[in-house]
This record gives sequence, structure tokens and C-alpha cells, in this order.
Amino acid sequence: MSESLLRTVPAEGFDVARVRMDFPILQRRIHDHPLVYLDNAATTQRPLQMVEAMNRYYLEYNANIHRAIHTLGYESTVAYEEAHKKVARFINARSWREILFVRNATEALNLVAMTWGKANLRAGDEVVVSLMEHHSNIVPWQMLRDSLGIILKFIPVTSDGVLDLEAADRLITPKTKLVGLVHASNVLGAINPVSEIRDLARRAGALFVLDGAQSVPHMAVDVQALDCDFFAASGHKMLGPTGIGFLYGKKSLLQTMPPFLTGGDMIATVSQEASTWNELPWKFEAGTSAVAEGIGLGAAVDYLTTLGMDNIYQYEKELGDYALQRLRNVSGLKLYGHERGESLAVFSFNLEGIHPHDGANALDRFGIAVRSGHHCAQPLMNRLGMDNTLRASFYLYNTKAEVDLLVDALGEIKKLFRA
Amino acid sequence: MSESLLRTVPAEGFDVARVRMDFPILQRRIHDHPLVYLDNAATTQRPLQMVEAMNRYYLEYNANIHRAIHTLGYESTVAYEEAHKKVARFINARSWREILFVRNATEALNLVAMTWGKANLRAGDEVVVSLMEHHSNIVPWQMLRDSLGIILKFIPVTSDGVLDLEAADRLITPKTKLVGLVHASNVLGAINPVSEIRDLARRAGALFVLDGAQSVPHMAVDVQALDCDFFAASGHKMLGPTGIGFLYGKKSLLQTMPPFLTGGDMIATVSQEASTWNELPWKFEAGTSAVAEGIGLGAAVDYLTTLGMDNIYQYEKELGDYALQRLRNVSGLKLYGHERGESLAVFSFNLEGIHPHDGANALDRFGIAVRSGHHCAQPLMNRLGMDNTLRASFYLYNTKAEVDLLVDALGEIKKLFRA
Amino acid sequence: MTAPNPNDLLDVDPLMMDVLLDHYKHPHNFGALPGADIVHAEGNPSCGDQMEIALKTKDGTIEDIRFQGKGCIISQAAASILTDMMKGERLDRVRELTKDDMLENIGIPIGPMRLKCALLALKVLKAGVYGQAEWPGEEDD
Amino acid sequence: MTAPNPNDLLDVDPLMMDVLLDHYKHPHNFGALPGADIVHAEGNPSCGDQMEIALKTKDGTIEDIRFQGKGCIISQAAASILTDMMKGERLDRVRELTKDDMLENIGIPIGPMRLKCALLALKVLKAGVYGQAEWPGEEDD
Ligand SMILES: Cc1ncc(COP(=O)(O)O)c(C=O)c1O
Ligand SMILES: Cc1ncc(COP(=O)(O)O)c(C=O)c1O
Ligand code: FES
Ligand code: FES
Repeated sequence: MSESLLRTVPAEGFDVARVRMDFPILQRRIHDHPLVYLDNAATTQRPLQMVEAMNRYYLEYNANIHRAIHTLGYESTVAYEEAHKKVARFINARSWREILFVRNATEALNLVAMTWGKANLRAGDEVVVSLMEHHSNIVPWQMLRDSLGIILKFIPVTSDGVLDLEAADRLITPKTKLVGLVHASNVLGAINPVSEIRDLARRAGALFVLDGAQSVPHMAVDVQALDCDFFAASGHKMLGPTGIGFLYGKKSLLQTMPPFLTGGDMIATVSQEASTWNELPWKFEAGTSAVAEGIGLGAAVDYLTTLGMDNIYQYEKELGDYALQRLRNVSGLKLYGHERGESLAVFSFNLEGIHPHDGANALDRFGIAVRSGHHCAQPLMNRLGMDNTLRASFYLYNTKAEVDLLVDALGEIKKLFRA
Repeated sequence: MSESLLRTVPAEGFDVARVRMDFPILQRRIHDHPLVYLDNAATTQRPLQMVEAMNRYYLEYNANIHRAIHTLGYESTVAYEEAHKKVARFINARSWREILFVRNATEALNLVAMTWGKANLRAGDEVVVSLMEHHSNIVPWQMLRDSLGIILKFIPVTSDGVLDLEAADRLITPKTKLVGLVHASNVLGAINPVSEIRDLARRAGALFVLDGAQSVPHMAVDVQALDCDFFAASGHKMLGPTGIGFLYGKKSLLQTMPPFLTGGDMIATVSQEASTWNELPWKFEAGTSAVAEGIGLGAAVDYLTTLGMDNIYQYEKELGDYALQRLRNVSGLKLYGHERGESLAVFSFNLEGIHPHDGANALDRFGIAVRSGHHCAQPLMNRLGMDNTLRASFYLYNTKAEVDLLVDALGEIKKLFRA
Repeated sequence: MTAPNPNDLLDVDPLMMDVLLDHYKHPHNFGALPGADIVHAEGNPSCGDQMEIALKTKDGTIEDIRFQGKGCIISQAAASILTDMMKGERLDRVRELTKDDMLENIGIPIGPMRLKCALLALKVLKAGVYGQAEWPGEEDD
Repeated sequence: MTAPNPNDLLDVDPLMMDVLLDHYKHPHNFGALPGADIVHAEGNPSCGDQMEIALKTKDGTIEDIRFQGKGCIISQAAASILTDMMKGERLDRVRELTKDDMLENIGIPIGPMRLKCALLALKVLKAGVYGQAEWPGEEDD
């Protein structure tokens, strides 16, 4: 835990070499090659500053929060509340009490379905999501369909990989009680037209839920400007720890919703007969909170804020443009999406004659970490006519040199498979 | 991250001075006094070995698990599965697939109520828990009472703080579908007569759920010998990270239960129409798992195993006996429990004329961290005729000298409050 | 990493401690108030302590005010002080009273862990008189 | 901290790679089996690939066996090899076949990340013939 680990990142500009020094794992060699980590849409790497923030909690002021009066309890309570405030500032929430810490984006979306959904949806009510959703914004609604008899509809995706807005206009009707949308696709990188869909939801009087798991790590997010009712995200996709994510919800909604999990810390009183609930956000954080993880997420947000989300977006945009151009020139490579509209540096593709799992397995031999599979978006995959793809997803520490290494390795692999 | 941090604990005997070296926080000074940390029933401190295990994951082989084929994904998947195996061995589960990682004991108990409970309980069915339960084993059943119309009954507690077994015998009937019991009380330290209650549950054909949040950190647990159907615990109370806990469940039950949260990683297939579930334990771990925390929990289990749970129990027993004798001699101190049966070194007490929060606040001035409040067990508190208490709870790094410091400080505080 | 814990009864000036202890052991305006026209009780979520405040008003003025309930030295002293302050005041003043007013009148430094103790009486009063839902100082949280 | 990842297609002996590629591009016993008396399909949960195996049996002997479905080089080669192995064998042998038998016959080192690829065919066969629910080797997990 030397002092050197605690140095801060430069306040201005974007110096990728400097950034990479904060991520020691990037120095690893895999099968005698330097690690090229391109699996960032699955989970990102972690800067020392984040890890150190958690270490300090564990080794210097660890205690259970809330009801403790002693000094360690005071210090950890303040730090944990401050983490909520950092996230609130990061996405421009009106109040830190609108930030609920959960395990991950999946739990955030389940929370919406299992609390607001159960309390407000009736048989015949309609929930509309897009066909581009991650499973975490599909299956919880299917569960409600099966238990409550709601109707689940999907906004179609065109063959070039964007939302069919005309169909959305027809699908979202006064029967629609909630519209769920992935802010940026984890398969295609597509940044969806939020305001168009939100306006359709508003016209119908429906709630509007954004799955920001892929957007908030890469671009500035302002929940008041987006005017969503809920916004879900995962810490591990934005330099933060595993085991933590957040759900933003408008205070007026959170106040009237029933609780989610129940037990300690989320109650005001418990008797044999009945219980009453604690104030926000604690009403939704049952049991001992993920204190270290909350503090770690706060540190990750600090890191991103110091670099500046607009700088990060610009850097990744340039990197993504370069990768797009190079990938498009690989023969036998079929790329999905990236034809219309804005996209993040997330590239799903297939190599003719090579199963994606074999491709990923072989790329690992060159030190290159990409993901293969259905990316938890099977309905989208089916729509685009594939079962699985390779996916290379970039983040702020990746470089153009790494794009080149990827493209070179793809050439080698084609030889190996005689493809 | 120097090598010295990685040294292991001695394999035999119990050397508390050596143990304390693994917990750097114990060197802290609070208001010019050495920290005396006696809030272990709320959360324990963390050994370097545990923190280092998580650091290694984050800084050396961090990746998302499951579907990744690359080397980092392989390493983290193996480590995360191995953590399940460590916990399984620690509590002698038949299979590591019977270990579900959750956020904390609260989530574990909610999981039982919201999956097994919702699928199997009908209006009029009875759930019996004890009046000694933590809120986390009460409120989830109250929620089912309100939504399903089940009947919730409480096994009474005698005025000297033990379960009323005769009443239990009358309360647990063929109408009883589930019996929930706290293995060791977080207020009184009482270790409950598991086999008696379990036999009553079995006679009635009811499931038997143990809340082991307070027991498993302090004593050897064998779920096959206990013959419980579910066993819930929290990592942060057993030297592990925040944000992780586990639920043990018998495989035959887990297999037939509906899933809990839904989304990525817990599914086998998802289409617009329907979804199918993944194998155990992943069916119950929706979304990206708390990978670092699972690995940290495994390291905590390693630490405890190396010291030996029987050694730990013996050491704490001796320490508890000493504390009991000294606390009993403090005039004006009313101690709850510890009159009959076996107990852990957890002491709830009040000082005449001093509100517990004031007492805890003043103890902090002497560097002593205790908890004050209702300890998330309001029904028990009411039964014993108090609203809140001070609670000093010990763990493996505490010493007799710390007991003396506590007792001395109690004397000072009485003077301050003219009590 | 954070400001030191200011919430420390033993750092309190011994004279101040005597004042507080006196309020604690002999609270002013303690007990039931027969014929009250406003009676309201609430709990402190961080400890479970309950406090009731009762008022008798006439023409918008607080003629009498009493509190009851168990609590710590800080909450009891605060209630004792607040009820003294409000007796004979116009009811409108309840709206104007802020968190800072209350803390000033208690006269010892209050840290975040005891803040609700210090504000419980004011919270109950505001909730009883005009239904304020948030804790004083958290209106714009 | 853990054993190195053995699951590495490029470490495979080039000759072995040729064998696998041949199975992949020209799988044996591939396609539908009209008149089959056992037909069973299952997916590999770690990738979503589906495989179907069909058998024609007579007097407890496997007269013909075929598979279909998309998959990786390992799953396709394994199915190609397994169906070759089982053709003409007694149906009882399906029960006896172990995970290790299958891995040996594939002939390249298989790491945990590709294990289900290697065992998918055997899993489908066992599930189809006698309803085994667990993956081979996980019966006592
Ligand atoms: C007996 C008992 N059960 C359950 C819990 C809940 O644990 P957690 O807050 O980690 O969910 C606790 C912790 O206070 C406890 O003492
Ligand atoms: C768009 C999107 N939504 C939700 C999730 C779920 O995130 P988590 O697995 O952290 O719950 C992911 C992660 O894969 C994602 O990409
Ligand atoms: S401790 Fe309950 S009001 Fe202060
Ligand atoms: S990748 Fe699907 S079976 Fe191998």
C-alpha cells in the first residue's frame, strides 16, 4: 500500500500512457504476448486508485454502517453515504437519496419489476422493451408476464441493427405502462435514440426505464436531461468493484414503491405483527450493505470524473473509428451494426468458417481477450440471424496498437483454420 | 502488495498475538487510545490475507466469469468456482453446487421466502420462527403473510433468554410448512438447541431453515449433521468481504425451486416467448457475480480453516467466560441471557440510568467500539423488556486485556453520567 | 479521509455536560398534556426511540407544550430545550425553525451519528404541526 | 494461483489440428436419421449451441446413429468421433461411457472452458438413451 499507488490522474487532456500505468494488469503477458484486453463490455479492468480505496476501508476504518456510534462506524457511514453522493453527482440526479446501491444492473432491473411492477401492473397491462435488450431487461418482465398476466412486446430491430422507430410508435399505446430500453447495446455498440422512445413513453403515460450498463462507463449521462424514471448500471463495467451497481429512481416513485428485499437496516420498526420502512435509499438496501464496494464505486467515479467523461468519449470515439476501418478490411469478417447512427467502440463479428468460441480460444493464444457467445442478448442475435459472435469491446486504456494486434491475429487464425 | 502480506497463519495452536498481526486496523488509535474493537457481531475486521486475495484478482487476473474463453476469464472462473468449493467443504455440504453466493444473510433468507416460499406456501399454511430471530428472518415471512395469507407464528423466549421448547412442541404442527431458527442469537449469544427444533420440524414434515450468520464465524458447522434444508450466512461476519454471503440449500430443493432474480448468466436460453434456467448454482446467481467478493470469502474460509474452527471456538469460549465474570461484577450493569445453555461471547447489557447510545458514544472516547441499539431484533428486545442495549461482541483477535479495558471504561462512564 | 468524529460526549465542556445531564434527569415540560389539540409521536429510525409531543394552542399561539418518551441524553435535552423555547410562541414559528437553530440551542457539537437524536424533537413537532415528512435539514437532500 | 489454461487450440499438434478440422468440415454421421427410435436434442449452456442425436436400435444394439446442429470444432469433432465409436455397439455401453473416455478419444487437452464443448455429444446421448440429467463427470459434484 505504498504512497505511489495513491497518485491521482491528470486533470486535463487524455494521456493514455499515463492512464495505463494505473492498471497494472495491462502489464501481464499471456502465452508470451502482451495482454490485449478487449472484453470491456463484459467487465472492465480496475485502476489502483479504486482498489486502494477499498483497501483503506478494510484495513483502516472498516465497520458496519448505520447504527454504529463508534469512530469506525462514523467513518464508514460517512464514506458510504458520500459514495451515493458521488454517483448522484456523476449522473446529475437531483438527490443522493435517489441512488440505490444494488449488486449489479441485473438486480437493479429486477428491483423495478419486482417492486414497482408488482405493485402497479395488472393483467392485460403492456410492457414494451426493445429487441436489443440484454436478458436482464427481458427475463424479469417475462416473469411478470407469467405471474401477473401482463403483455410483453418488443420494439423490432432493423436488419442493419437499429431500432425500428415506426414500429415503436405503433407498439407504444395507452395500454403501455412501462417502456424499457437499453441505452447502448452491448452487442452492437449502438447508442439508442433515447429521447424519441422516451417521448413515445410519455405520450402513452408510461414509465421509462433506461438500462445504462453500457452507456454510463463511456459517455456523460444526465438523468434529468434524459428524463428517465429509472436508470440501471453496474460498477464492474465502469472501473468499479464487482458486487455493486446502482439504480437511479425518481424520488416520488421510490417513496411510494413497496420495498424489495426485507430484513435489517431497511426497516424503521418490526413487531410480531407488522413492520415499517426506513427512509430512502436505505429502504431498498436490506441487510448489511456492500460497504467496501460502494466506496470502491465512488472511487471509480472519481477516477472517471477526473479524466472527464467527454475526454473519454472523444478518445474512445477516435479509437473506435480506427478499429471500424481496420475490421472492415478483414476479408471474411462479417460485422454487425455500425451502419447507421452513433455507436460505442463495441464490435460484434464473425469470421467465415470459424466458430466464435474457437476464434476466441485461438485469439487468446496471441494474448488477445475477446468474448464469444450470445452476449446475453439471444433475441437480438436471432433477429440478426446468428447464434453467437466474437466481440471486441474497447475502453479508455486501449490503443490503436492494440487494434493492429487484433487485426494481425485474426489473419493468423484464419490460416490456422484454413478459413 | 509486498510479499510479507502474504504469509500464512500457523497451522496449529492459537497464537492471538500472531493473529493480531494479520489485522493492521487493530493498531489504530482512537481518541488517543488503542482501538478495542468489540462490534464483531455487526461486522468483523479483515485479515491481510483476505484483502490480498481480492487485490490479486483485481490487479492480476480480473475478468468476467462463465462465458469467457480467454486466459483471464479462465483464471477467474476457476477461482470463483473454487471459492464455492471452499465454502462447501467448510460447512461440509455434499456438493459445491449447493452453495449459492448472495449479498448477505438477509438476501439468503429472502431468497428462500421468495422462491421456495412463493412456490410452495398457500393461504393458511404456517411458518414458525423464533422470537429470537434477527429481522432478516422475520420480515420476509411477514411479507409472505401479507401477500399469500400464510400464518406466521413465533416460538416464545423465556425471561432468562432461551427458547421455550415446550411451546415450540405445541406450535409446530402438521400445518407448519417451514421452521426458521437463528442458530446463535446476535443479541444474547445463545446457541440454540438445533436438533430439538429440527426434530419438531421433521415430525411436522416442515422444512428447516437455519440462520447461521452468527454461528458459522465462531464454531464448526456441519450442515449434514445439522440436517437443515437451508443455511444462511454473511461473509462480512466471518473475516470476508462485504457484499457477499451464502445460502446452502439441499440440491433436491434447489433443483425444483423457481429462480430468484433473473437475467444474464442464470439462463440457459432466452427467446421472446420464454426462458430456461442454467444449472446449479448459477441458476440463482443472476447477472455478473460478485467475483472478487466470492474469492475473498474463499480466502477468509482458508484463514479460518488454517486456524481451526475448534481452536477458535475454544479460545473465544475462554475469553467469553472471562468477560462474563468481569461484566457480572460491574454494579448497575444488567446483562441479558448467559444464564442457561451454551453461548457465544456476545454480551448485551445496560447501565442503569445511561441510554445505550450515550454509553456507546462515551465508550468510543476510550477507543472502545461497541454497538448500541435494537440489534435488528426488536421482537426479542420487547420480550425482554428493553428497547435497546449496549452490545460487546468478541472475536478471535480480542484479548482478556481488552475485556479489562472495557470494564475500566464502563466505570469511568458511570462517573461521567453520575450513574 | 473524512472529518474527525465530532460526536463525542466526553469532549463536551464539563459545565455543558452538567446542563445536559440536568435536562436528562429532570426534563422540562415532560409528561402528558390533557386537552392538547395536537398530539404527534414518531420514532428515531437509527435507535428506535419514540417521542411524543403535545400542544395546546389558542389563536395561533402555543399555550402549552409537553413531550414524553424514552431517549438518550441528547434527544431528551433537545426536547426539554425546544419545548421551553416554543412555549408561548406563535405556531407559525415551528415552520421557521431550522436544523441549525436546534443545534445551536443544544450547545454541544453534534456529529452525524447523533444528528437524529438532536433533531428528533423538532422533527416530531414539525410533523405534528404541519405534516413535514423529511427530517429537518433533509428537505432538499 | 491456478493451473495454466490448457485449453489452447494453438498448442495443439498440427497433425491433431488437421484431424479435428477434418471432422469439423466433414463430420461423420451428420444429418437427420429417418426412422430413428430415439431422438434427443440439448444445448450447451455456455454458448447456446444445440445438438441433436438420433439412434436406430434393434435388440439393444445401435444400428445407426447420427447427429446434427451447429457448434465449434471441438463439439463437432467430439460428436463425429462419438457416433463413429457407438455405431454397432450395444446400447448398454452408453451408460458405461465416462467423461474420461470421451476426452481420451478427442485426443487434445481440454480445459474447463471448453469441457462442455467436448462433452456435449455424450451428454445428449446419455440424456436421450437413459435420461441422465447431469453432465458427464458432474454426477457427484
Ligand atoms: C443472526 C443474524 N442473522 C442475520 C443477520 C443479517 O446479516 P446481514 O446484515 O449481513 O444480511 C445478522 C446480522 O446482523 C444476524 O446477526
Ligand atoms: C446492456 C447491459 N445490460 C445489463 C447488463 C447486466 O449487467 P450485470 O451482469 O452486471 O448485471 C449488461 C452486462 O452484460 C449489459 O451489457
Ligand atoms: S439514541 Fe434514540 S434518540 Fe438518541
Ligand atoms: S462453443 Fe458451443 S459447443 Fe463448443
